[in-house]
Amino acid sequence: MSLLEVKDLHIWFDLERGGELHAVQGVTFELAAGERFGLVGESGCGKTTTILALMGLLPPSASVSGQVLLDGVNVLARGERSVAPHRWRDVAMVFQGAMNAFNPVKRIGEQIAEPMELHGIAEGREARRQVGELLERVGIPAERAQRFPHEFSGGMRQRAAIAMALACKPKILLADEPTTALDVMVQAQILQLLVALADDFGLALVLVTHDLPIVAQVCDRAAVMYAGEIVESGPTDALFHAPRHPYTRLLFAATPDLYGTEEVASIPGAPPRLDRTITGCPFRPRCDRAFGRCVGERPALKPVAAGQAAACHLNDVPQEVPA
Amino acid sequence: MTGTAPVLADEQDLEAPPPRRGSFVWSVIKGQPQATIGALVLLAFVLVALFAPVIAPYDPREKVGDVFEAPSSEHWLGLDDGGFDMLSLMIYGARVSLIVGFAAALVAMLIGGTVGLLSGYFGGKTDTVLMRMTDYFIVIPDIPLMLVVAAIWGRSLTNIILIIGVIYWTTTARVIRSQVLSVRERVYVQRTRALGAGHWRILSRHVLPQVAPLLVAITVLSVAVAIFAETAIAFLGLGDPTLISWGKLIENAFSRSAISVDAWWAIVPPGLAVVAVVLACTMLGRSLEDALNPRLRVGHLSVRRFRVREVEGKSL
Amino acid sequence: MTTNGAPPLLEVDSLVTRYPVPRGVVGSLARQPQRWVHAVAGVSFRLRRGEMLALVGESGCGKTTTAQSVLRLVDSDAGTIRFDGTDITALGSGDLRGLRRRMQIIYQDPYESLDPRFRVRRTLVEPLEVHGIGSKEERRREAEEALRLTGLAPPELFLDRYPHELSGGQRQRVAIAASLVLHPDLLIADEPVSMLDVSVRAGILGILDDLRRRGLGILMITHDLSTAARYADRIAVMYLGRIVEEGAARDVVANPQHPYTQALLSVVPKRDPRQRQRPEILRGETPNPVDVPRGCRFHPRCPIAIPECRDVDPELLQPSDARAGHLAACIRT
Amino acid sequence: MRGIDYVVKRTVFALMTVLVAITLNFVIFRAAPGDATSSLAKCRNCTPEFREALREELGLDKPKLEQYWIYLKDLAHGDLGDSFVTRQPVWQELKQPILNTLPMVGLGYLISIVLGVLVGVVAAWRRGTFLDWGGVSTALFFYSMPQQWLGLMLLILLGGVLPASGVSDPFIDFLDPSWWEVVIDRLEHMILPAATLGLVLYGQYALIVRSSMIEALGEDYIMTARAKGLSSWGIVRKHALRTSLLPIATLVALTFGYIIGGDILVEAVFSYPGIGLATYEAVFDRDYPMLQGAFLLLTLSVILANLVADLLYFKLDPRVTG
Repeated sequence: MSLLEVKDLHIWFDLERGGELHAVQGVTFELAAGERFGLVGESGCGKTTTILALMGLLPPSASVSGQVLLDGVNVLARGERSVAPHRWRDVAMVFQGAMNAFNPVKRIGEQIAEPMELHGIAEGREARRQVGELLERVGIPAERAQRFPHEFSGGMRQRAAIAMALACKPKILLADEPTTALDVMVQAQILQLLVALADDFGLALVLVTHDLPIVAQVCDRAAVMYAGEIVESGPTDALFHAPRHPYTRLLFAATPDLYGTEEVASIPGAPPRLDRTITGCPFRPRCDRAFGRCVGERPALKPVAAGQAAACHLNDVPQEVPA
Repeated sequence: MTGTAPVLADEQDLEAPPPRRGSFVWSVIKGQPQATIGALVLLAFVLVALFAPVIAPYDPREKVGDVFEAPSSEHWLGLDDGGFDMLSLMIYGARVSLIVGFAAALVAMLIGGTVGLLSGYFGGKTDTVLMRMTDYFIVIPDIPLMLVVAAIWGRSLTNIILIIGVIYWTTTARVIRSQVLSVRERVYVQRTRALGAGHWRILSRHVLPQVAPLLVAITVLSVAVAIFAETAIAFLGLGDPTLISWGKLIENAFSRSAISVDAWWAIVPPGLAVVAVVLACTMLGRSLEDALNPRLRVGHLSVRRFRVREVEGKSL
Repeated sequence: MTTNGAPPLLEVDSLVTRYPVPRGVVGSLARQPQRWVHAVAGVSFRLRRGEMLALVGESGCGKTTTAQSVLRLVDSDAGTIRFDGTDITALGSGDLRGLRRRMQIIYQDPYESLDPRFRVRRTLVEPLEVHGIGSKEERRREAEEALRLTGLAPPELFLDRYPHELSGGQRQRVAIAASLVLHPDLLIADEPVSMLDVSVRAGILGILDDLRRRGLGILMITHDLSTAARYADRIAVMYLGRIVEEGAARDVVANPQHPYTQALLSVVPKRDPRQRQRPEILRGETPNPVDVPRGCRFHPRCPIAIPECRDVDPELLQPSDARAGHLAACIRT
Repeated sequence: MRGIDYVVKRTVFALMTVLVAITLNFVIFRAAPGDATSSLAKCRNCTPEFREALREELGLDKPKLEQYWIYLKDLAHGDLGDSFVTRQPVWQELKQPILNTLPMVGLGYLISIVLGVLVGVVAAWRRGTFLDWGGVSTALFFYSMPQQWLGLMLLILLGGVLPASGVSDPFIDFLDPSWWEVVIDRLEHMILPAATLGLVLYGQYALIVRSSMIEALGEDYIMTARAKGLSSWGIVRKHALRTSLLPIATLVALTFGYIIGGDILVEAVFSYPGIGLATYEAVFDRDYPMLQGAFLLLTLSVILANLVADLLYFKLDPRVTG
C-alpha cells in the first residue's frame, strides 16, 4: 500500500460572478514512503490547488470530490474535520514565497516550536532544544531562533520554513515552488538541503514547480499537469527520454538547456479556460499531433509503459506513438 | 531590412466580451446593496433639499401654532419652541447641512488631494515638508480649533465651510499619498518616465486616474465628517444665527429646554436626519473603499469551510 | 546592414553608481561616516548594433542599476556612458528627451508594465504623443505595424483590448510593441521572460532575436544562464557591482574562467535526469554591497582563493587559455 | 541600538510640534480681524477707555514680536494669564475641571476600546455571519450619531435613573458618606457622559479592528498557522489579534483630539464641570485668556498622546526600526 494515494480528485471554485471554475479535474497519483515526486505544470494548471487539498487548506469557495488516502484512510471524507488531525503531524508543507510564511511580529523559534506544543511533541525547554537542533540541521545557528523574520535573508527564511515543516517529524513534505523567488545559488543550496533531509528523515517529498530541470534533478518520479489534470506521469527519466504526451515533449522543447543545441520553441496558444466545460482533449488546440478523435473524446490517463501513464489518444495508435 | 516570418500570435481565447468599462463608482453602487442604499438615501436628501420650497408644508419662519405643540395630522412633527412647523424646519435645514457637508468635503478634497498627490509623487523634500505640515494639522484638536476660529473670526456660512474643510483635509492627504506612493512605483509609471514623459503627463494621465476612485471614496466619507462638524459648531452656538440647519435645530431644542417639557419631537428628528445622511455617506464611502482594497478579499480563515461533493458518475 | 567600423552603439566606461545608506538622525548627529551601497562599482562594456549582450548575475549584483544608469534614470557618480558616439553621462533633461526616443526598456513583469486603464491602442500611441511624432493617422499605422512586428496579428484583434484581457505573453508583446513604435536603436530587456510561462518564453525571446537581426542593439538583463547562452551574442557576468567575466556566449559557457562563473554554471539544473550533476555550491549568500570585501570582492566565497586575493583587486584581463575577447577578473587565471 | 533613531525622531518631532502649537495659539488669537478687544470684549457698556485699558492690560498695544516674546516668557513660567470673568489665574481655574474630566474621559475611552475591540474581533472572525452583520450595523449606527444628540437621547431615556448633570451630588457631604459612597456617587455622575463618548467612538474602533483583522487573516502566515494545525480561535488569538491591534495604538492617540472635541459637547449637554464645559463657557463669556489656555492645554495633551502611541507602536512591532 502506498503512503499516499490520490484518487480522482476534483476541485471546483465558486466564482463571484457566478459559475464554477473546475480547477482540478480528476487527479490521480500515488506516493511511496521516502519517494521524491515532482508535480510540474505552468501557471493555473492546478498543481498548487492539488497539494493544498492534500492538507485541506482550501478556501470556503471550494468544493472537492475524490479520495486522498493517507495510509489507506481517506482524510478528505468529512472535510475539515477529518483532515485537521493530520496537518503537520503526517503532512507538512513549505509554502510558496517563504517571505510571508512567518508572522512578522513573532520570533522565528517561537513559530517553529508552535506546532510541537500544539501536537504535544515537546514543550518549553525541550521544544526550544529541538528547535535549536532543527535550525542547526538546516544550516542556521541555533541562537538565531530569537530573531524576527525580517532579520533573515530570503534564503535563511526558506531554511527556517523547512525547519518549521520538520517540527513534528512528518512522513510527507509538500514543497510548493520552494525556490522560485530565490537566486540560483541559494536555489541550489535549498534543493540540496531538501534532498538531504528527505534521505535523513525518510521523508516522502512532493515538489511542486513550473521548472522542469529542477524536477529532473531532484525527483525520481513526476507528473505533468495541464488544464487541471495529469496528462502524463512516470519516472523522470522516461518523461524526458520517452514522453508519451505531446505536451510533455513540447514543454521540454520549450525549456532551454545550458549546453543543448536543439531548437527552443514555444507552444503556440494558451491553456483552455477552466470555467467552461472542456470537450475532447484539453491540449488539442495547441497540439502538433492532434487528429479527429481528439476533438470529441477526452483521453483518460492510461498506463503506457512500466510505471508510466499518459492521457493521449496517440498511445492507442501504435504507429503514431511519438518518438 | 531582412524580412522575417511573423511570430505566431498566442491564440488566446479572444471571444471574451467586448470591454465594458463603466465608471468604477457606478459599478460599486450597482453591485453592492450597502452602496446602493447609501446612494439612494443620499439622493433622496439632496432632492428634498433642492425642492424644499415645493415640499415644505409651511414657511419655516412663520409661527403656525403654540410653542412645542405635539405632532398632529396638520403638523406631522409638531412645532418647536417658537411655534414653527418642525417638518418644514427639517426640510429647509437639509439645505444648509448638505451644503456645508458637500462644500467642506470639496475643500478638503482639493487641499488633501493636492497635498497627497504632490507629496506622494515627488517624495523627498516635498514629501517631508508636506507631511510634517499634515502631522501638525492632525494633532490640533478639531472642535476646539473650530470653536476658537469661529469665535474669533466670525460665524458666516463661508467661514464655517472653510474652517471645516481646512481642518479635515489631513485624512485625504495621507490616504492619497500612500496610494500614490504605490502607484508611482508601478512599472507602467516607470516605463512612461523612461519614455521621456514629463511629470505633468504622468500625474494627469496615469497617477490621478488611478487614485481618483479612492479620492471619491474618502470625499464621500468626509461629507459625513463635515456634517458632524456643522452640528457641533451649531450646538456650541457658533453657527450662523440666521440660518436653519439640523445642528441649529438640535441646539434650539437643547437650549430652549425641549427635554424638560418632554417635547421629544423637537429633538429626535434632526438627530435622526443627521444619522441617516451620515450613515448613507459612510455606507457608500466604505463600500467604495473596501472594493478598492484587494487585501480584504482574501481570507485564509473563515467560518465556512470547503465542501465535500458527492461524486455523480465518473470523472468528466 | 553592416556596422563594422562604426562606433559602438553603447560604450560604458568605468561606470560607478552608488546610493547613500540612510544614517538617521542619531547617526548624523554622532557624525558617523556616510556609508554607500555600491550598486555599480566600475563597470565597462560595449554593445554594437545588431548585437545582444546579456548581463547575468544574482539579485543585488547591480545589473538593474547598470541598466537604469545607462538609460539615465538614475545619476551615476563616475565613469562615462557614450551612446552612438555622444557622451550622455551628464546630459540635461532637455537633451535627454530626444535621446529617450532612441533607447527603450521593457520590464520583467508584463502584468505591471501596462497601465490597466489604457487600451492597447492608447498604450502604443502614447510614446508617439510624448515625443510629438506623426499625425493621428500615422500614429495609428505605427501602432499597427508594431503589433505585427511582435506577432500580434491581425492588429484589429488587439488594439481595443485592455491588458487584463490579454495573456501574459500577449502583454509582454504589447510592451515590446510600445517600445518599438519609436524605432529605437537600443533596447534594454530587464528579465523579459522570467515572469512568463515556460511554453511562451521562446516566442518572446524569438522576437528579441528578430529585432537584433534587424540591427537593434539589445542589452538583456537576466539571471538565467541557459537563456543567455541560447540567445545572447556575448555574456557579461556581474558580481557585487563588477563584471567579473565577459566574452562570447559560447566561450563563457563552454570555458568559464572566473570561479564565480564556474560555480554559477554548475548550479544551473539540467533538463536531462541522466545528467545529475554535483553542483559546486558556494558558501553563504552574496554579501551586502555596502561592505564590499577588500581585495578581490569574491575571495571570501571563492573555492580557489589564495592569500594574495585578499589584497589584489583583479582587473578584467584576457586569461592565457581563453579566446580573443574573453576576459576574466581573477588573478588565478 | 535598534530604533534609538526612531525614538529620538518621534520625540524631537513632538517637541517641534509643541513649539508650533504654542506659536499657532498666539497667532490665531492675535491675527483675528480687528483685535481681541473688539471681538471678545463685546460688552454693551464698554467705554472706549475701558477698551484701551484692556488693550494695555493684555499688552496688545505693543508690537507683535514683543507680544510674542512676552507670551513665551509668561508661558515658560506657567503663566497662562488671568480669567476675565473670575480674575483668577487661568491655570488655577482649569485645574479642578481637568481633574473632573480625566476620569470621565478615561472611562469613556475604556468603554469604547473594550467594546470596539470585542465587536471588531468577533465580526472579523465570524465574517459574513449574522454576528458580523449585526456588529457592524450597530457600530455604524452609533458612529453616525452626533455626540450631543446621543447625549440628549440618553438624557431623555435614562435621565430619571441616573444623575443628569454635575460631577457629584451637592448634598452628599451632609450625609457623612463613606469613601465608597463618594466613589459610587462620582461614578453615577460620570456614567452618562462617559457612555456617550464611548458609544460614539467604539464604532470607529470596531470598524478599524475588523478590517485590519480581516487583512491579517488574509496574510500567508495565517495559512501556515492553519497548516500547522491551529484551531480557528487559536489562529485569531495567537496570530491575527496581535498584528491587527497594532493600528489601535495609533488610532487611540489619533482619536484623542476627537474625544476632546466630543468632551466639550458632552460636558455641555450634561453640565459636567470639566475642561470641556470650561471651554464652552469661555466661548460664551468671551473669556479670551481662558479659551487660549484651555486650547493650548488640549493641543499639548493630543501631542503627548501621539508621542505615547508612537513609542508604544515601537514597543509592539519589531519591524519598526527607524
